[in-house]
Amino acid sequence: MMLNANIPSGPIEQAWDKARFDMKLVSPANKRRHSLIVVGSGLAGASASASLGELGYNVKCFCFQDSPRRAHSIAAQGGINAAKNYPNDGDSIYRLFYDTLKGGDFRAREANVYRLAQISVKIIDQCVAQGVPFAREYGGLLANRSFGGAQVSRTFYARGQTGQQLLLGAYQALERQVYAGTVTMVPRTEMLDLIVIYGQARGIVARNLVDGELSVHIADAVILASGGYGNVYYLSTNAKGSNATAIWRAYKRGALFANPCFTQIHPTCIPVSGDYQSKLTLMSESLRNDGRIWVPKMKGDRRSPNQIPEDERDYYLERRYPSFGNLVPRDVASRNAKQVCDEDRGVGKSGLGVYLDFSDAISRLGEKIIRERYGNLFNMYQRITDEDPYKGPMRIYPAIHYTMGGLWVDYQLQSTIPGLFVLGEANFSDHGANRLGASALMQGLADGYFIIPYTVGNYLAANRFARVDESRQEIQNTVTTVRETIINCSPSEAGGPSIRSIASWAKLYGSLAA
Amino acid sequence: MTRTAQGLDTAVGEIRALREEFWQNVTVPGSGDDLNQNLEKAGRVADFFELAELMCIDARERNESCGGHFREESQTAEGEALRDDEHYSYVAAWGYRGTGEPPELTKELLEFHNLHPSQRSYK
Amino acid sequence: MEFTLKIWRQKSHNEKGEFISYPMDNVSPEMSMLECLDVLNETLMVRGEEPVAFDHDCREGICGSCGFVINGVAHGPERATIVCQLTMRHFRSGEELIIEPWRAEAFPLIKDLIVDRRSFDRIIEAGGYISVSTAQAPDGNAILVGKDAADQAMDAAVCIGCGACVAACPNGSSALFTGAKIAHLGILPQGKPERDGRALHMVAQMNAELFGNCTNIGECTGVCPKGISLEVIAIMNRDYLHASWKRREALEATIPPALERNTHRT
Amino acid sequence: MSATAADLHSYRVVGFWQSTNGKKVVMALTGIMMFLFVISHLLGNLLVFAGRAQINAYARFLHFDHSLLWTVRSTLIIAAVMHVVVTIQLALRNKKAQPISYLRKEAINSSYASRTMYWSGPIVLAFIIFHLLQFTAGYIHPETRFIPNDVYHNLVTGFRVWWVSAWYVFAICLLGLHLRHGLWSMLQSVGLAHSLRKEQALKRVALTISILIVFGYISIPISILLGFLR
Repeated sequence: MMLNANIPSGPIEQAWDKARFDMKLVSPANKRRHSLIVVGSGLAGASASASLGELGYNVKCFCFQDSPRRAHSIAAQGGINAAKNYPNDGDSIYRLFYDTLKGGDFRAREANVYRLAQISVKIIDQCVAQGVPFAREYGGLLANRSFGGAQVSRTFYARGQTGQQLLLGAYQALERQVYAGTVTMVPRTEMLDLIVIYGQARGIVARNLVDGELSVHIADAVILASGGYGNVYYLSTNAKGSNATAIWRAYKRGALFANPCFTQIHPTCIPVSGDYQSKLTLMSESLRNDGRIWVPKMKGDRRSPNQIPEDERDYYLERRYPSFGNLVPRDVASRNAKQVCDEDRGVGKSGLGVYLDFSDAISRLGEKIIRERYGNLFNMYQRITDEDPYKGPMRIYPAIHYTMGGLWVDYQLQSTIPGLFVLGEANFSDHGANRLGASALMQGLADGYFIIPYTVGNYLAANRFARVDESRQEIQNTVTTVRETIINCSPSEAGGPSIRSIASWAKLYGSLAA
Repeated sequence: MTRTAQGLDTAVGEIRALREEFWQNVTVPGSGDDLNQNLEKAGRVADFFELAELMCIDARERNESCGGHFREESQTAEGEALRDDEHYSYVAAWGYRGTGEPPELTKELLEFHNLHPSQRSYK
Repeated sequence: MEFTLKIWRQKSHNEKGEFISYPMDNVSPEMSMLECLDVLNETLMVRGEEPVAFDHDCREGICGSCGFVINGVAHGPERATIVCQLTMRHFRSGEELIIEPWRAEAFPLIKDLIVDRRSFDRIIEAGGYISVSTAQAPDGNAILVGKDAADQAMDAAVCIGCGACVAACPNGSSALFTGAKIAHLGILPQGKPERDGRALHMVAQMNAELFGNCTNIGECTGVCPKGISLEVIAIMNRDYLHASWKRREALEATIPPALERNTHRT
Repeated sequence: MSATAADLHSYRVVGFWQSTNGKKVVMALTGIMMFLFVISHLLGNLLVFAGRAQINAYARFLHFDHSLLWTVRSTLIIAAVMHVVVTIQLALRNKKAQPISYLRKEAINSSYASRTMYWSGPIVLAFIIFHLLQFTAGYIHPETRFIPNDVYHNLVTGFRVWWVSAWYVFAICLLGLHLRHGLWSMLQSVGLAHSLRKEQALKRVALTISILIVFGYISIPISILLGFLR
């Protein structure tokens, strides 16, 4: 089988313009005759639903939570990149393109990454207009900070809650379309299978999580924006509900799954404290701007950090990477943390942790400035661990955070099943083998606001859609498969209490996958 | 955070065994006709079992270190990640061939016309 | 640590509920309240009993899914803390913890500790946005926003929509939630053009739902995990008064009327 | 499960009066009117310390034009009635909005005054009716004779009865409690801008005014009981 990514020929700078020019258009009057299904309501799903609704399509958006505003995009802290070059430090679309591709270790498609960098500029404008309260300078202009090893300041942020504010912006745009009647929101409903008819994705089978009812939803195209599969490790920074069911069932219906082994480990998480622990809490990478990472030089040193004299501490990142020091990319920082812990130099009760020390920064800048910069993160750390990070170092350990792999899509974000489009973390498209900080939000919104509205139109205009009757054999077979899977889990079939709870199963394979 | 061929092979076997044990023993209290959070979880866990296997197969196949994927067999003398552009500059796209069947690999070769792949270094 | 969890159990909206006590020992002080419920659910499952249903998702205090009343206080005794980040060390060992769902007519109960908060979505739907469609936006720096305004808007925008304000209010009022969105958008220059219509609409929707009225007592801000202040309610009232005062026929004509919806599940 | 938006559009504008926010504005405005009366009534009453002639002259002054007097009186009566009507309407709505009470409920941030508005209000109302019957109409004037146009006499003899004074002091204290929350709350209901710091300051101002009013009013019966005024 040959995979055709459908990348337009010619110079990369004009690829996206060319692609858009070559696309077929759906006339305004015909748009409302087309129905679309969007699965997921995070940055990608909500922005796609809103934009498609604005264009006049009939959109049904599904989420398993009680409200689209709960999607896990909300937890992103740090910021969103855009090649605006507002600080005049030499940033450009080309530089963002270069940084993203290089940061991903050259395992992503050039054309996709270039388009992402191009669109990044418009995303900020869109979000500002929606009322996202980005941080501002005193003069009223947008503020920027640097992030994740980039040498330019191109990250826009809203305190430590950028993801929340961007998601609320998209959610508000979505609710505006719900009011206008173009989008129907279907909350507390989970997609359990994809309906494929004559090789085209034509709908989904979904389960209402409140009353358990299975329902069939037919549409002209299906858009998956259901996020990544980080919970495959059980303990991750993903939300408890984040799951891969939508993309996995689509995979089983014939969509190809690309680069599943590309997962990202985030170096600054709060370490595990016991077996009961249900998830890992991430702390923004920005902490590494002022914190110094170290472990004791001696193996098995269990003294409290303040008792370890300066010359018995190993600032291993500064030692091994003199030019980047504590700011090496996520994968390098994570791997080194694991290495020192394997050498039995880890800290904390479990020995799985390294120190992130702010004492130098506090004595240099004063506690007030540190409090201004990281106050909310320090509070969060204290709330969870009951330790005061102003007095002693924090303990951190890497944790799975993001998955670069996902369903394979072409330049139009269409999977190998015609009519099945995949957006955001659910696809594999833009980050290669490693994602730069503050790029995930950018990709989700680029896909949802600025790519899918065009590419779906092209697909709808170029194809014919026969009326589909729910009683068709393919649909009934799909529903039966779903029902059987559910029955297999029910006590009436197997009988007797489970010897292991679902969570413990999850923990078991989680430890294996790691 | 680091992977070895041998470790991945073992993991695939263990995941398969665990998945079988799961399907033989899984039971969820309550019914499927009302709100049942464990039933939701059970379905998701079942999918993760299969996905975990595919992840290991993909990691086993990609015999290089790149980005978040670090294979101990492929590292520099200083213990840094070593990419293999000659053999692995592609997207590995896996296709489903049925339960228990090994998935089918299709490659999309990556071409770089504008940037030349270089090794990352943070020394 | 040891606890007795006295939890509200109710199979569905239409069935009667009751409190059931579950003794728990070996609770680690590091556990979060939700992890404590996880552990309880594991033991219930091993016994073949149905676990306690509760909404939760991100478990880092931002998605707003989780929340219940512990010993009479929404989200428990710690200020500015949501139950997923409330660790058990804040309780005394041996204590009885009474765990109840949010109780309000506008939040019909679904099961155990889960309630339906879609009335919040409908309030946002009625006008909690700035009407800008994709690709219509001017350059980000074309609109100057003073740092004070940006900070003040952010203070209101941090609302996570958990519903604790409604649950803690003896009147079941959603004034803090609605006020937070009206304040967030109204303070920013981008939101000014629609300020009147937004206030009229969102207030109308809030009143069409089964929420009570605000008596300005401040229980809501006391339990708000994000510390949103009563000021947002004053802003809502001012905007509403202003819009009602200058409401002319032309304005009325441009404003689509408020939705009145069946607030119970359909 | 979620019905489509279209079939649920049923057009009904919730007007100013129907909205809870509008009613709160009515409550605040009528509250302000009554508050102004409370202040002016206090200032007038304090003339009792200036002597019999002064306060009686003041009383005559108030009666110089009956139509004006009744305009003011009816405005106040309407204000009081509206204040009570919106309170009852809102209270009924609140009961519906929060029909199931918690097994255990703690108040963590609200003042005692704010939680007792539903009690302090009706008691003060009952007191006002009694007070009007005693000092304005003269229907109830225990133990002595009511002399129209001799306010000083009526006051002094009225408050010499210990339980009249006690009831008065008690009701005035409740009025103070009511105003302590009401004064701040009316600013909030009409949307006066404030930051958290200003909120604290406004609450302190409300408390100070309430205390001054309480002391001002109860100084009269206490002075009478202690024999300073006779």
